[in-house]
Amino acid sequence: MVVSIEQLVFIVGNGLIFGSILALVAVGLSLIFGVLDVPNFAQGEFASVTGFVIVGLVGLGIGLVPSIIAGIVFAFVAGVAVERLVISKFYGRDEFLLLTFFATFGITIISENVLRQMFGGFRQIPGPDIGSIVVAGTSVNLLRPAAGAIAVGMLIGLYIFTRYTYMGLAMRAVADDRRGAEMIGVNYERIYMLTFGIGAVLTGISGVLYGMLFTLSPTSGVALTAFAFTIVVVGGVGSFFGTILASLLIGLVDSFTATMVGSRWRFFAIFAVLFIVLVLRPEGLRGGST
Amino acid sequence: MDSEKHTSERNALEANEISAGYGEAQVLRDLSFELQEGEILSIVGPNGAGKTTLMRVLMGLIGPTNGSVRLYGDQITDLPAHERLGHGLALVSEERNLFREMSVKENLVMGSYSERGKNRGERLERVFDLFPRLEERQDQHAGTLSGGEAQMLAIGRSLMTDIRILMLDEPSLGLAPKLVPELFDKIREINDDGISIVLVEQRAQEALQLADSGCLLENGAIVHRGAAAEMLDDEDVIEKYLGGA
Amino acid sequence: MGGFDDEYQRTIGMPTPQSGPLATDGEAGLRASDVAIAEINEELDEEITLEQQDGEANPEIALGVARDLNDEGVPAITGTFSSDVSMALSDFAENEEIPFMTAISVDPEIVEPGDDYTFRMTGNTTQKLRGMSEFLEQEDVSGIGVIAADYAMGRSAVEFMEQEAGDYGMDLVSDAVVPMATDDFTPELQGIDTDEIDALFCPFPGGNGPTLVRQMREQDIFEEVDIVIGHDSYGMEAYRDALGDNLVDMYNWGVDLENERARQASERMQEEFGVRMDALSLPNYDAVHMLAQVIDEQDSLDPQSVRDGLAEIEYESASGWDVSFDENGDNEAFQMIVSRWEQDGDEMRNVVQYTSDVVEP
Amino acid sequence: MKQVLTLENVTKTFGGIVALSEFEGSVEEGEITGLIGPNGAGKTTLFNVITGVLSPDSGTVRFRGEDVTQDSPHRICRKGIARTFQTPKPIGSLTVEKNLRAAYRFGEPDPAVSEEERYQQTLDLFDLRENEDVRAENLQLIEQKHVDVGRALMSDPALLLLDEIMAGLTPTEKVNMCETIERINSEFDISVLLIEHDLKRIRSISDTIIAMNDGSHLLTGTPTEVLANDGLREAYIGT
Amino acid sequence: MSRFEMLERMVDNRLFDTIKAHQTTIGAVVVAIAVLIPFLVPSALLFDLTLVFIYGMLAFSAILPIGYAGQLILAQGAFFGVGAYSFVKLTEAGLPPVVAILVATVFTGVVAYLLGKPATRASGIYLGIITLAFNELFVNFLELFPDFTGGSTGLSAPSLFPSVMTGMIPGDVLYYYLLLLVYIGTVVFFYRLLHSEFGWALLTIKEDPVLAESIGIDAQRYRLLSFTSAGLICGLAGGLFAPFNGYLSPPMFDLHRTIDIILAGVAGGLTTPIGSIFGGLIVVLVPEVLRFIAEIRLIIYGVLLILLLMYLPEGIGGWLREKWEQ
Ligand SMILES: Nc1ncnc2c1ncn2[C@@H]1O[C@H](COP(=O)(O)OP(=O)(O)OP(=O)(O)O)[C@@H](O)[C@H]1O
Ligand SMILES: Nc1ncnc2c1ncn2[C@@H]1O[C@H](COP(=O)(O)OP(=O)(O)OP(=O)(O)O)[C@@H](O)[C@H]1O
Ligand SMILES: [Mg+2]
Ligand SMILES: [Mg+2]
Repeated sequence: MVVSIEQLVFIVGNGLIFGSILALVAVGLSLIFGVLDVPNFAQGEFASVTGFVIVGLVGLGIGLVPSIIAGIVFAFVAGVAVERLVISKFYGRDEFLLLTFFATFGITIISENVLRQMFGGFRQIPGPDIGSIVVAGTSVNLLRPAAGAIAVGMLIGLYIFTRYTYMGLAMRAVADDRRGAEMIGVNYERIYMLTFGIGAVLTGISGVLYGMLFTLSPTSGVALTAFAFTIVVVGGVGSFFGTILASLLIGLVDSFTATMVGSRWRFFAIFAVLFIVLVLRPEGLRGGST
Repeated sequence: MDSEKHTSERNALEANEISAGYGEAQVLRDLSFELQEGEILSIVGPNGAGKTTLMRVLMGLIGPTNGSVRLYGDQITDLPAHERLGHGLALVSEERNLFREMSVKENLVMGSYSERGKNRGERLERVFDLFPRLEERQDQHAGTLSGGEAQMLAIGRSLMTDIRILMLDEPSLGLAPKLVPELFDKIREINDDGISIVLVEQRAQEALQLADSGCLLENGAIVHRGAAAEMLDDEDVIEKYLGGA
Repeated sequence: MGGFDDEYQRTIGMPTPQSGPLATDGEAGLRASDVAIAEINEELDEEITLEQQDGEANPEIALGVARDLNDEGVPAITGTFSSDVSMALSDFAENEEIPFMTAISVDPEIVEPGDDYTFRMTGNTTQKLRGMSEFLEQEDVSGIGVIAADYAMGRSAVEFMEQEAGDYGMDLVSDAVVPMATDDFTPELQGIDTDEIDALFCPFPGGNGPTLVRQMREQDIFEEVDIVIGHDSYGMEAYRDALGDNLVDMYNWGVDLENERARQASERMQEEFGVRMDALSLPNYDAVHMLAQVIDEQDSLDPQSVRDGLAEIEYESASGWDVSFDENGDNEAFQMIVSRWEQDGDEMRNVVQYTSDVVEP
Repeated sequence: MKQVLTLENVTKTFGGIVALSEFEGSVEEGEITGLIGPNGAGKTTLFNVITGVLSPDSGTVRFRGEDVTQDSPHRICRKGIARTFQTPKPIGSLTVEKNLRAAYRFGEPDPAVSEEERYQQTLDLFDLRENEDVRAENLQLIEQKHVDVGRALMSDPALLLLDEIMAGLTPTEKVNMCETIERINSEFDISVLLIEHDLKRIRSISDTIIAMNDGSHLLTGTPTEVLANDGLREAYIGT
Repeated sequence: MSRFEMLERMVDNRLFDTIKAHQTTIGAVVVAIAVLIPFLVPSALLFDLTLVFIYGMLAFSAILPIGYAGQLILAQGAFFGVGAYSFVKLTEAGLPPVVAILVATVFTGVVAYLLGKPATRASGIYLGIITLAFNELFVNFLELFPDFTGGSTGLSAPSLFPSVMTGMIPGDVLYYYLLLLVYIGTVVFFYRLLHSEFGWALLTIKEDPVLAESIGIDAQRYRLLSFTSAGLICGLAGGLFAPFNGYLSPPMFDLHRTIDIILAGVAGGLTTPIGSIFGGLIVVLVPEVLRFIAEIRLIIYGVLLILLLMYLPEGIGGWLREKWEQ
């Protein structure tokens, strides 16, 4: 298999952009899993729901920017609602991991089918036309690199937030020991809500980008969740940079396979990578370190 | 406040007819308790008497099934733990409740969360002074500390913020012999700054020597309450809890 | 084994997706069958009813529904569904000895040699591909590319072109099979050499087909390739947006929506349900018509006699081709219809361009 | 006298932290040996190395002369080293009875003593008869500690490792625990290595004391010798 | 306690007292019903009830590893599929169906063993995702090699019973009795296994692997054993399911199936082997009952799933056991 320069540029570019969008989903998932121990199977739903809300609002004649803002606010509210109405009922229970995995799976079923009822099938967010450039022979919609840049920006912001602000530290503290956090004055319920909200917003933003570049469908959420779980696990749970690294790796593997081997092999390649990494390193690429 | 003997008549913390337990099992039965402002109160009692449970109720980590808790006269029975800290009440718990995945330093920094880091540097220094070991290990994950080191960190973390009442549940547990008198000295020092202290200890004798008053908990009820010195002389107490001394 | 209840009903059973991923397609099929049955009942003394249950595009669920219907004593089963469901229902039909007709499933395996109870009123993959290739030959296409979804028709298309393109004077220049859920086709599209390709063939059922079309538009494929041809799902509403005003040389295959019967049925459906017939729903309309006709004509509701009636039927469909079944149950009178997208004022229409010779299975 | 356990040159580091540094020491057969040292000296780490939970960077662990350094924890248990943990670890979801019996069945006890016999002895020794059918998670601290030691006893070890088994007990309870340990040592003929910070207790119970500091061996001797040592007083006991 | 709760408790207690008082009678009635059912219900329902037994068996592939050993395995659907597909492939190769079931079971066990060997070194969510990936890879594999597996169109499976037999007794009745017996066998087997020290070992490992090791349990070996057993039971269920259902296709073995299987375990009670039948009943019958509300059916299903998890944490089996012990 010979890869030409043009192809290489294409593969890397596409891979990095897709990877950064995935990173937003994965970081949201990782944040929620890290702080609440919830393996949120509904994570990707925050992307599809946000996307469809925007599709719906734009369809009603509301401008793109206000729709996006409304969509993101909706994501936050949805995140908090999921935490309050569902997850909070499981705190302190045996088999928390399993129960919340299933409960969030239930949320996925609900969200998927509500979207199907409301929107039918496949929809796209009409992105702003910011032109395109020709790179290595193919024309590239400028929206693509812009989406990648937005994703990266959000991630850096989140990193600073969790490392250097008391609120961010408190999230990590609650994750480690809820009682301990309570005793030093952390309102853990608020942290839980906030974490879910922020996790949902990050993923919601990925939904906006995804909906502009690709196509939203009621099942996009599940697909993103599958990617995100893979990433979080390959990167090592709780490892911020591991997650980013894994996102880009998965993005590149995906792009390479789609271009050079065929789209049918995408999932196969990605799960094979996951498989190999975990067999070699059961704790993920950067397991153990933060 | 009187600098000589700062115990005043005012109750810093007060519990009335508290009942509490876990699920079906009742641990505390109609227990009443008061801590006078400025005093060191030592609680002793056999294993499983309910000392830790009492600390949890006072801190708000578990709710009582009955009774009420007052802090400086204010009703706080339904106040969640994190808000109690804001009112000056702190606990070093038996389980320590450290942030295992965070470094020693980050644990201490989190100790000042409620004040968002006010006087952080100064306080860090104070903790490192008391436990030089923690300074050596400030970048180590708290989860990998040895038993004694973890205990030091738990105590240190509670000293990172301004409080009025400090409750310590077996703070000497797992500490090397050399550190115990140092710890007790420190407790005395903290108390000298006007902070009221509840001290739960298995080292009953040392604890009572340090304390102003004592309290004997048995089977979920307080069976004896009095001046510490008095209790040290009490034959009954000696026989039961001070190992025949 | 017969049903639990030995009374047979004057009812056609339809396990059709009303929820799940194919709900939209399923619903269109249900409306078409409602239109058909209403039309029929206007002329009958004794009503024939439809029993429509949700089969979710999931073979297991659809089988459960089929079992229920069989227990209730329906003498025949039809519906709109994907090939895997048809496959499962065909096995069921053969085992339980109840006639089953698929309106749109194309996988050759569904109708196996020796099948007695399975009928297919449309063509199978080979029939359709042969018919389409005739059209391409007539258009003097020499280089062809295929971007296919990963399902029976998609895979057969690539296989067929690999083996038989030469027979129609064509050369297979590039091919790609992508999963149905793909929503980024740029890797496939950037690999297409538009200089060598005169026609691009995109067998892509519903789903993300519109995304493919949109991304082809963004890459200016329509301007550089003479003929872009999709399969019958391209007649659906969802494609209209994706096609936009860039309609140059866009063809799709499927049904003839312009003939008198199709028009009438379509108008009726528009009146009652606010949507038009398309290439997926019209065959279902025909299937219900055929079954009702047989049920009415036979003097018994016994599945066996319905089967015998179907085996003998000669039917002129609204979809545009004739129907008569060979001994396995395939339609030996199938003809391929290729239409072209045309702008007609504000509307977009499918205009028939070509009808192939009869293609035998 | 024979050495039941010998540690040669054992080193264990975690990243940059040296927890054990060329540690040397041994436990004599039939004795109760105390292990003391300041917090973080490496006592628990040493237990983990002996039982195979951690593998040392270098050095050798010999049990009755056999090199067991690379053996996995369950093999070491079956060879005859049983242990307790610094915080009690009962099998919470099992009853006391199952906790105890499990150890017999998964260990490699001397078949001369039947499970039933061993079980009855253990119940008596730790006064657990009333709690036989209680799920272990519902026990009080002292009872959990009893289950822990009892369980170790059920696997019929030659060497028993106890990590701060008396921490958190009242003085009276400590005295009782000491008596029990002595009975285990004499009646069951089990050597004991025990970590303890209570000097009074360790002095009275140990035949020999090993003192360590900063991961290395400091000195070994009779309780009186060791506890009088200036270096140790400075690092550990204070004035 | 609210008045409602008091009332509920009274009813509960009376009910259970009555049940206890007439234990043997009730037992006999249950057995009689189980035996007579094929002659009482329509064939579609009989099919579903037979499926209940299959899910009852499958529930053990959640009970054993998840409930007892604390291993989050999410590959049950794939194991089930390996069993089912290998049954078809083996009969195509000429093996008699009964032998094919046994070979398919063993083969699935071997697959599980080979996967478990590396995978069981991981735990928690890591193990969950590795096995989930395996599940996806399996489904992908089925779709990627249509010539061998029938691809997305699927495969037909031959019947287990020769036509001489089905000529005398209808096939669906035969399947019902066969699976009833196999299910009872499974329950008895696992009940005994889990109440032996094997079960204790798994529970100990779930709580604390270091503790388990320290009392002589070879944690790695038991983890692998539990993993492999999950594979074996799924393989057996798959081998029986293929001829019973008559048709196989990839989506039948995807994550949704896995979730359904685990749900059968959870709904029945992850630590109560006898609960498995209730798990099977819920997983099979609830969707069936909801079918009449077509469009919103799946939405309701999702809501019910969440409510079940919220209010029946120990599953039906656990709930019954609790009442029983009161
Ligand atoms: N989290 C819990 N869940 C259930 N029961 C508990 C819990 N914590 C303590 N108990 C039980 O409550 C009773 C009182 O325990 P508590 O810890 O309050 O006693 P204590 O006086 O602090 O004893 P110790 O000296 O051992 O610390 C004991 O019987 C104990 O087993
Ligand atoms: N995983 C680890 N990573 C880094 N350092 C560790 C790790 N485990 C232990 N340590 C360090 O190694 C040293 C020895 O620890 P160990 O638990 O053996 O001490 P100990 O002698 O048992 O102390 P204590 O009396 O306080 O229980 C401690 O300083 C501890 O912080
Ligand atoms: Mg306590
Ligand atoms: Mg230690």
